[in-house]
Amino acid sequence: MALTKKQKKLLYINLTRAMTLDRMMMRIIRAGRMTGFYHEGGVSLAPGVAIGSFLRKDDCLGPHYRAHGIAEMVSKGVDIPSYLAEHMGREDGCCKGRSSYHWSYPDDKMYGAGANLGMPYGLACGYSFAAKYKGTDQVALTAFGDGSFQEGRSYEGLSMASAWKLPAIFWCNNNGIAQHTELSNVYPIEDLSRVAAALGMPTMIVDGQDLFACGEAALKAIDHARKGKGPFFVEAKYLRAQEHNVGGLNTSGDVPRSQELMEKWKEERDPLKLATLQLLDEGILTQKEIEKIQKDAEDEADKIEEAADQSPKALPSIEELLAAVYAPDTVVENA
Amino acid sequence: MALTKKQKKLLYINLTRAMTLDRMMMRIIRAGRMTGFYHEGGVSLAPGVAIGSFLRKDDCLGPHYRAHGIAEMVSKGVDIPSYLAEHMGREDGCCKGRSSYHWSYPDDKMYGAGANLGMPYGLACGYSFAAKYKGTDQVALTAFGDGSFQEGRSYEGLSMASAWKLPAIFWCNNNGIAQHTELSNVYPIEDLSRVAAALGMPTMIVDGQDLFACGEAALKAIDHARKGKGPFFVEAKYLRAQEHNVGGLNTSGDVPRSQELMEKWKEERDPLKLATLQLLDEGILTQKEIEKIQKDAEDEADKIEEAADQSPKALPSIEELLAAVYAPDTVVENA
Amino acid sequence: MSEVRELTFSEAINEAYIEEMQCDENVFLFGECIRAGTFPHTAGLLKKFGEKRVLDSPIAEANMAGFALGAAQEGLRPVVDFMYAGFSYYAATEIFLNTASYYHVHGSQHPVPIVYVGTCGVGRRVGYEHATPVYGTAIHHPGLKVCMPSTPYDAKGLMKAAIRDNNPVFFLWHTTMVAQKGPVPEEEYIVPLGLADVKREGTDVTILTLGLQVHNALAVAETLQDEISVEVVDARSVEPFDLETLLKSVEKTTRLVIVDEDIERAGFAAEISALMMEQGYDLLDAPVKRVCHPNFPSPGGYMDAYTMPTPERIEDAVREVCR
Amino acid sequence: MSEVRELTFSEAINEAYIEEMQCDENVFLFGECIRAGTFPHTAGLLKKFGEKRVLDSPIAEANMAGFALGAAQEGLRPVVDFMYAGFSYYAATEIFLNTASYYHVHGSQHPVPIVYVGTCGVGRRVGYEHATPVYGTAIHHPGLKVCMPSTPYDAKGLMKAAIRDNNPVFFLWHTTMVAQKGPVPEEEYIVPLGLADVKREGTDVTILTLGLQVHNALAVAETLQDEISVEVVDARSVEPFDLETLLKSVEKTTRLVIVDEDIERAGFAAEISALMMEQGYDLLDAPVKRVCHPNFPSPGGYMDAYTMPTPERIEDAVREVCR
Ligand SMILES: Cc1ncc(C[n+]2csc(CCOP(=O)(O)OP(=O)(O)O)c2C)c(N)n1
Ligand SMILES: Cc1ncc(C[n+]2csc(CCOP(=O)(O)OP(=O)(O)O)c2C)c(N)n1
Ligand SMILES: [Mg+2]
Ligand SMILES: [Mg+2]
Repeated sequence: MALTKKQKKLLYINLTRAMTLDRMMMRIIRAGRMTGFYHEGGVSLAPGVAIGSFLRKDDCLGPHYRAHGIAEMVSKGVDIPSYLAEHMGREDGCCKGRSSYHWSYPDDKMYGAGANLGMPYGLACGYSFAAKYKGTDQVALTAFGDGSFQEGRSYEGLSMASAWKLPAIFWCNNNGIAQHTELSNVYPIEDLSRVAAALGMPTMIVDGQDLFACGEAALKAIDHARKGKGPFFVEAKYLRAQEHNVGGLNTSGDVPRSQELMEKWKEERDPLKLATLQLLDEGILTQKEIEKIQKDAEDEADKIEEAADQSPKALPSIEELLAAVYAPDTVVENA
Repeated sequence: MALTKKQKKLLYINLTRAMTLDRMMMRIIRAGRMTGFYHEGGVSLAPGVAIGSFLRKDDCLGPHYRAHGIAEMVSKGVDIPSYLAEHMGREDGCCKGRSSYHWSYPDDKMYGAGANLGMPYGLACGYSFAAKYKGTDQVALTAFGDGSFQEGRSYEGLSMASAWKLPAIFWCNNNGIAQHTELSNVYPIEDLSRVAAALGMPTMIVDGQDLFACGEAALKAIDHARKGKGPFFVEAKYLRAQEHNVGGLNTSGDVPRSQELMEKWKEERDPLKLATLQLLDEGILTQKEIEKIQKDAEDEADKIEEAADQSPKALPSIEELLAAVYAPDTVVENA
Repeated sequence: MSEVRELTFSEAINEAYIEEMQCDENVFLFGECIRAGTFPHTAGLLKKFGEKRVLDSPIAEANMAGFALGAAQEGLRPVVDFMYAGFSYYAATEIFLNTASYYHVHGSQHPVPIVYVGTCGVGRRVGYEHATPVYGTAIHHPGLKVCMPSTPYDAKGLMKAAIRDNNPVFFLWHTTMVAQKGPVPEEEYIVPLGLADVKREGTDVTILTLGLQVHNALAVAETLQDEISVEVVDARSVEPFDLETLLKSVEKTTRLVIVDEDIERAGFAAEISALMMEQGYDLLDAPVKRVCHPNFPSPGGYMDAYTMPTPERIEDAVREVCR
Repeated sequence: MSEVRELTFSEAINEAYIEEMQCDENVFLFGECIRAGTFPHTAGLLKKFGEKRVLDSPIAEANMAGFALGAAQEGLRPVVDFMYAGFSYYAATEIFLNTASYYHVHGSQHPVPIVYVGTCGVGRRVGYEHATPVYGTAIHHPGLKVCMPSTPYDAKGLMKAAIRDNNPVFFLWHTTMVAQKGPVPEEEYIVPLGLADVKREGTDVTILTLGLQVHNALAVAETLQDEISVEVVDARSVEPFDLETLLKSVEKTTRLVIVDEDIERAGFAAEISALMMEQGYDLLDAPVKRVCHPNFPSPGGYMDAYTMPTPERIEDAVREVCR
């Protein structure tokens, strides 16, 4: 599905915002002002932007953990100050600062992050089943990496979604590495989408550094699922051009990919650089407009940081925490 | 790989024995003389016989749970009286009568049964890895059903075996049903071997009611793995022509497959009947020889029953059981 | 007044399903072989509610639990049947960590109503995988509610409460009691989670127990009636646990035996004993005693007759604390 | 005599690996990202022992544990590293049920030597998935041994014992202590599983604890030294548990506080409290008190500073039992 100019512009703005916010997150964690950890997005954010930009607000979305969903969220229109505040352990965090990095936005149909790789598949089946059960045309999208895909839960979720023709989109961000383990060391094939295809699902491979290719893939997958044709699998080949995470304990310095290679990737395969060239070339944006977009994004980030920073640290008492374990019998949803 | 006459005869004798012993097991559980449950083999035993007959004694083998491994065991030459005694909760059982149906024969490289579907895959990886680690040419074979294959553990095990080119054979007994759930209700494809193929494994589909076809497949798979070419996947399409199990609690009578259909299968697709016709036709066995084989098998079953029956009930005290939880520091293996 | 009718556990649960499914469209059943029915509690429901609301799950427990969490987040109220409760261990992360924690960790804002169902218990001689009663492990993971009925009456009432509850609830029932009968009134009722039930009053010693073991405790109480007056408290709900009722009972009897079919070490009985230490020390005239599954994996076989708490072992314990 | 050198926990474990791998060819390391090393305890081992014996596992914990069981049945001695111990919950069936039970259920004939390794503990502010210390759940499943060191010395000695043990052993270490230093002698030694260690002698009250909390307990003992004489017993091994050493200590002090970083309900502390009720009732001059992670999922964030047992909470408990 070819993108309109407007769609390209939207993607471009969202990628600029996402990458700016990712840098903001990095600044904050490096300054020791985040309570948990953060997994840098870097040049890996094109898929998340594509997904977030084209889903409807009422479509369920489980982002890939990398960059903690920032690309998906900012593109879907989620409130970012409360997301940052959550990471900073503040009372105005979306989970009252009580979750570390476990943000959640039920109203935006993004029900939260968790640490366990392999969780997203069952959840996506649940979301898409619920849509079918209620008779709506909502779709559910879940994104995950090649490391996560090694968990048998991937196969279980794909099997169910395919068997029951659920409106689920499985979006695989395949960079061939999981933390410090190369995919080729522990997994037999390069294209993970082969598994989905074997399970009877339409699949597509896309360049995850190409923002507009990702956008087209997202549109196609969403359209397929929305029309009731069942699940769809997209495999985005993307790059991680930095360490696994910040705030982790990797002290060995024994990285499986060289610093030079990663620098080269940042130079040559940065999705924003590539998109900038293309949009200038196609005459969709001028250099001036681009600078404005960048400037706006930076202002946005500053405002977000400022807002989050004003919120007090979340320090609920043990008694308060003990009283908050169970939902009361009658609950006002998303109160 | 075409079978020799001798091999055909061996398979035929072993199938006769296996089906006779399966009937013995059914007699005993129906008489209330077994302590746990039993899952009838019926007309489903050709794959197990093929596997057991052609593996070496030092090849690891994890049989499919149906018929509790009887076909594999009798064909591999395991001591059956202690197997029956185990099922009957007797002291002479292979696990001292302390395991219910969890038989095990470490000396025969059959390390035991367990109830959890999905366990065999990781185990097979462990066995075949150990062979490689030690530098032997042993292979490991694990058999399982389509129900078991729905567990994500199947995908995890297949992935590892294929990535690491382990000498593992995955033998799938696909009857399209798991307990009372039709495969087509919950799973997207009919041929499970497609998943293995997607993961880069050579695969083969075989008629699980055809004893000799199963034998040929077993030879081919074992040869492949033994030669260090990596794992192999066999899918035997086989039939379950009876209830899921005896001693279970299915009181609903609400079976998904009709009694008539199952009777028809027993009539037309019994692997022993089919093999008999073929061997008579090929002149490999005479009617008289066949009767002798049948008679010997029945004598064998009677002797086994008698032997098991003479063993006292296993009634170790709680103190004895408490003292048996941990292996001592220096253990005489398989003492 | 007409006599109260008798139903089996299965029939009682079946009725709870029907009533709750009729009054809330979002309730649906999803489980391993529930259509044709490994256990009879789901008999007839496919016909009554159709394929949409009565679904056989794939044999993939981890996905079952992940699916249920997703469906609940989206507003449905899944009842997830694991056939045997022990099979849910494949979903330990999903159930004990992620679902149990979901509400609390995410700021106590979005409830996830789910019922997990599974049979368990020693007695069918098939060993630990089918016997493991799960509740000891479950209560070590805050956020789950857990209950286990001893009668068809409680089974129906607790199941209705579980389905209406806004939290994940693990509903356990005993494999050997599936077809056991007991009185169940026609009128609608609920047995709230978190309320213990004094199944027999007594003055000398309290037995706290649940599930099948309530009947062993009652049998012992009967046997001993001319010697020792035994009060039998049925916990019914393991979490939330009704400590108040227990303390009130022990205040009267000053002695406590906990009968728990689960593995002894770090289980439910250990927790109650520790709670008595902390909150009931001054009430006690003798140390609390546990009668549990001894600390080895349930082997099955003929050993089932004596590895679970037996009337004999319970009686010994009662006599010991009354010495 | 020269001074004893100081090693970090990671270095101590690394040495244990090297020594045991050198003396037994069947020992091999298999784990999540151990080659490049998420934690430094495996640094240099790939180079030293080669690809055959130091393997990065696929990210598939259930298969990791099934694989380890198979390899152990075939005579190898796998050391399986889950990175964070809580990730092992994906293999709950494999570890807590099937591997734990294997030896016993199959007639106690064929041992399965496996070491599971994982970090855990509150303090890095990342919440329950990474914090869950697993041991409370593990000991509820007989057949596993479980240990957790409080010093690099114990870490090395326990790891060597674990690798040599013929049973599955869960070796836990605390995420916040990975780089903490302590004396480790050059000479070879073992710290046997099942032996507690009195880390400080005292006469008024016993604190039983393990891992990181040993240091909090010692700090409290120091603070209170002029008021209350505190004995600190480091369990080291959670199962088998050295009840004898504990009873001997409580015989002297007559008071006991259990400090346990795991969730309070039905955990290790509950078990020890119940054992004291049953076997140490007459030794006690006050009820045993538990100081644990309160009964909610570990949220992370700034709350890490006070949801785990703190010196303040431990001190309060000590004062309370000494009142
Ligand atoms: C169940 C589980 N196992 C292991 C981990 C540790 N872990 C965190 S991120 C990660 C790598 C994930 O790689 P991938 O899914 O490919 O994402 P990428 O970072 O490459 O985008 C691992 C192994 C975890 N979080 N959960
Ligand atoms: C983990 C787990 N889940 C569920 C079950 C219950 N169960 C026992 S046998 C069975 C059906 C297995 O079907 P399949 O593997 O196809 O074997 P078949 O009987 O058809 O040969 C089921 C669901 C189990 N034993 N273990
Ligand atoms: Mg990756
Ligand atoms: Mg089947």
